[in-house]
Amino acid sequence: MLKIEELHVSYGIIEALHGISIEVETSEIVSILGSNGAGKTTLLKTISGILKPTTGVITVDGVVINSMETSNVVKRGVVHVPEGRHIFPNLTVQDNLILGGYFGSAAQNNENMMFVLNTFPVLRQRLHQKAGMLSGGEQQMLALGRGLMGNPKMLLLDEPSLGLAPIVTSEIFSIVRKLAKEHAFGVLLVEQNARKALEISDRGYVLVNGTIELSGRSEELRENPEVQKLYLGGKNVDSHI
Amino acid sequence: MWTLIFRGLATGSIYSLTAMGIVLVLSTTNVMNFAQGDMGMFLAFIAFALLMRHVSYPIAIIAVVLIGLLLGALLERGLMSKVRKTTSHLGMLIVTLALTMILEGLAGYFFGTTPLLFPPLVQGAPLQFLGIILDRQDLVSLAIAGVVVLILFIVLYRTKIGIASRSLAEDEYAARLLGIPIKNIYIFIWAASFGLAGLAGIMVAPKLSLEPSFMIVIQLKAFIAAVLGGMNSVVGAVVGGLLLGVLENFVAYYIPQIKDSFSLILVVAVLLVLPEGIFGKRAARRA
Amino acid sequence: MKKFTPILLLVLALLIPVIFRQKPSLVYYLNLSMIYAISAQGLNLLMGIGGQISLGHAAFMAIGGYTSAVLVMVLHVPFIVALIAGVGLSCLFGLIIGFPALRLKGFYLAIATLAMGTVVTDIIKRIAITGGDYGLRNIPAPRLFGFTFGSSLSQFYLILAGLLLAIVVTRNFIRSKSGIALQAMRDSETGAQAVGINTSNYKLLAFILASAFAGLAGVLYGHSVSYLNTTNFGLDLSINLLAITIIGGMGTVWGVVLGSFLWVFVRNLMGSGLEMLTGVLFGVILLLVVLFLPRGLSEIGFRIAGRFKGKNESS
Amino acid sequence: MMLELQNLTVRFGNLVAVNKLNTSVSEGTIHSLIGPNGAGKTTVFNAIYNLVPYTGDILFSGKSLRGVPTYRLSEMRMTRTFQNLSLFYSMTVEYNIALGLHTAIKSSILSDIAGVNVYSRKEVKQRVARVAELVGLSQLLNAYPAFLPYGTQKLVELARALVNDSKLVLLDEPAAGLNAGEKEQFKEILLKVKQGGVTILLVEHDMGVVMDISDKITVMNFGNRIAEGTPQEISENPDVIEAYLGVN
Repeated sequence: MLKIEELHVSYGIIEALHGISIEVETSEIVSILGSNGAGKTTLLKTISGILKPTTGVITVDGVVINSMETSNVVKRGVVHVPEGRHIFPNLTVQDNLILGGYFGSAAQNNENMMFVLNTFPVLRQRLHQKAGMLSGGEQQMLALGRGLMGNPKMLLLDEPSLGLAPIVTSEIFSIVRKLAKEHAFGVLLVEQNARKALEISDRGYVLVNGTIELSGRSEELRENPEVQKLYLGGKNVDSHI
Repeated sequence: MWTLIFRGLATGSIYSLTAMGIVLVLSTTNVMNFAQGDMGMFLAFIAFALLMRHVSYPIAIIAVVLIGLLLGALLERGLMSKVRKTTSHLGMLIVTLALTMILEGLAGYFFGTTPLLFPPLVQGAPLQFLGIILDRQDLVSLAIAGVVVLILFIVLYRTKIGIASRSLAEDEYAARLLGIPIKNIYIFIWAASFGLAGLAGIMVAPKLSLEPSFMIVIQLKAFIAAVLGGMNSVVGAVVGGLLLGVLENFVAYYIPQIKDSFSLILVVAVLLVLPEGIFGKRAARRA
Repeated sequence: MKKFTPILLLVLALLIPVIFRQKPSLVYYLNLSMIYAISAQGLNLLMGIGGQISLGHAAFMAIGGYTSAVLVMVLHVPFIVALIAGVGLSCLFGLIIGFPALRLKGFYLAIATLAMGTVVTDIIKRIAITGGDYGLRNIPAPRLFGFTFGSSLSQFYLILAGLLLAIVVTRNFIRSKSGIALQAMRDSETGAQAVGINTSNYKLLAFILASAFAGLAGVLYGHSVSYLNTTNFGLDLSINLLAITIIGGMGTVWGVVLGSFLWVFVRNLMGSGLEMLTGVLFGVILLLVVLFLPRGLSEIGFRIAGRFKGKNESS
Repeated sequence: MMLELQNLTVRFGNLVAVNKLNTSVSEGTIHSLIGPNGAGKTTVFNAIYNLVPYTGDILFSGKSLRGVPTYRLSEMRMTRTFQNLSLFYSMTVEYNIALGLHTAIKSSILSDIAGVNVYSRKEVKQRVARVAELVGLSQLLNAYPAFLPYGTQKLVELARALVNDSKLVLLDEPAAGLNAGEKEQFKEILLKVKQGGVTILLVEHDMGVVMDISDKITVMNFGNRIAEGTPQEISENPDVIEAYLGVN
């Protein structure tokens, strides 16, 4: 469904991604692991059209999207929930959600709104409060809910566990998993919390300095000593590059 | 006493209209528009030209607002969108200063610098109501300002494009990620603020005389109103404008010696002591 | 060759009034240009080097001009004393107006300086001794060491000396420890603090220096034009000084001089009825410069000079 | 002790960004502060630099830093680098480094107006050359930092922090954005700097770098110190493993 081939992305003269190929199928959750500065966020920004690749192709259901404006990428059903949530703090929860469905018809948005509020009942109680007043976990739910308002076929999640207590992270992850399976959309999950990410995802890629270093089924990756090293920093992690 | 307050509100409503335009643009596009007043001045001259050709008042107002919307859209597409990409905040401020030079120059070239008498919106003796003296002109301008504020609020808080404008003010990156067509929103914002400027120009022109620099004072007062209101909220701008109008009237009445400098000293004090403005709120930022 | 360029320019400058002595109005405009160049040089230090903005710069010219004029006319102090007092008072107000700059940035600083500048001219207007709305007339010509600079021609040399002083000080200051510290702050305030630069002190210094130049320009203006009115030192002039600095090229010493000449001459030599279009023309040039020439018109000069140099070397 | 944090607490509204943190940095060591994003590491730096209000105390060479303005620290021989570079892009590498000596050179307003360029003095040039050699920038002194690779720019910032014979250097994510080769180089440089008697407090995400060069590591999560010890001890600590890998 989402297919990325040989993607190169540069900031000015510095290349951040050196030829990356990734696929995500419908109903599949795929995690991207890697340390800070490995290029994970760059990858997501490129998919959502914020950055333009130097070379490479990104397709969604066979349609090339890498030269599209972000608004057209969103219309194609690719929704990016950014790192740090980026909710609109001085807008109400309801207004935040409305903006998630900017392109939808009124009927469709009402339906989606019901769905989001049923999925995250906390948001219903706080519908008319300013989003900035929500707790970290609630804000993450709002960010997710806002993403869901856009009828995603493909959800790009950047660090959803950032700054959240483990129990809240678990709750959010289980909701994501359930949604992906029940509503048949793909999820590309970028996470520092490697173990958690590998628990809910089907497959994973390990990104090191802009290159895919390892990939495979999540169970395999979890057992892989390289992955352990990457996250607790054994000697010479970088030396084999 | 009540007369003072009423007059203050009438003057304040004009400050509010101009301040709203400034805040709308600043909070969404990060441009501090020093040309807001002069945009109104330019449109007031156009209104004057129309009225001289015996166009009726209501039609002239509508025409000017429409021209304002169009000019605003053109300004955004033709200039501001390009400036945004290439220059710093300082650069953008200078661009708006350049705009004031151009607008004042054009107005001066076409209409001359001799002050012109702008026909009043309504004629007739002031009304008396419960001992308050109500100037007809003031009443009309308050009413128009009230209607405009109401419309703007409905748009900003109840329509998608309005909510999207406010979201742009908070987090442009997030708005882009949601696929909101930012280009159109910018056009909407500049059009709206140019339209507001036109209305303010028409309200002010009958009170002062029409000349290329007649809106400078209002522009300054609008800045002060915006600062009082905290610079980031349109509500703050409205309240700030009204408050400033009333305060000024009281100061002019009781301590006339300092009436010219009062608001200027007030703004410096507010900037230094309460940089968030009197009603401003610190944005409820994520932890 | 390069070493002699300034000397060549200086000789040329000294000869100009002699060449144009048949046209006193031209010399008068040259004088005005130089006065605005001195003032704009201060803004250049403040904005181009210090990265601060001021929309009240013209007010300091008023402070310098009025102080000196009143001292000479009312208290009959010698011109040189009045000159020093004018510049000194201007510096003092520069210090005062500099304080908001410690807490305010960008647009907010612009509004604060705009407001303070307006208050200053407002106060000057309210003091009876300054002639209020009518302004001060018949300000005596500068008198130094027994010589009266009565004609535009003699004033030319006095103002030229002032301009040279401003240029030399600006050039020197840019290379000095303080100047470099200011440039560092402009590039990165956090970085500057990390290396131990007391950013508050340097910001104040920038404001004081800028006001000193404006004060000097104001003194020279008052005594050479012989008429002062606060309406000439309002927001309008502040914006125009800003435009001069940016059009000429912020951070470059000669660009500002170029900008001033351009402004004064275009404004005064455009035919009657077209004066208003000067504003339009300047506004458009300003827009073009901001969009395409970040170093101002002097950038064109640099490019030509660069090409010239390149040719010389290759031949 | 070079630096001591005593019950350091930083609050932003209701959020406790740093909670009663106690730790001390011994002279001549490389001490790392690690933890997941949002753990409060950079906030600790900001507290030391008096950029955020805090309770508790921070002692530098036994002296409390409470109320000491940011710009004074350089004079006291403490400097820092930034997560986002804070270089002076209008100046050459040489001047960027030389400005680290701002507090060491004296000038007066008169010498300023006379145009004395203090940074062209022989002594300054020598000190800049010495530190440039240490970090490997000798060939690039006349370059402008904007045209250098990111990793090299980070070295310029490091050189600027070192040039004034700092006793303590705070490095905020120095390895972020560096490629593998640059990281190796960076580790070597930091070890050389340490041999020169400079104490280093390091906030870093890259575990490879942290584990290889640290003498002591303090691990933070949600503002709390969850572990402290040698790299060996840390990598075996179950709390740390949970914070990083999220083991249930």
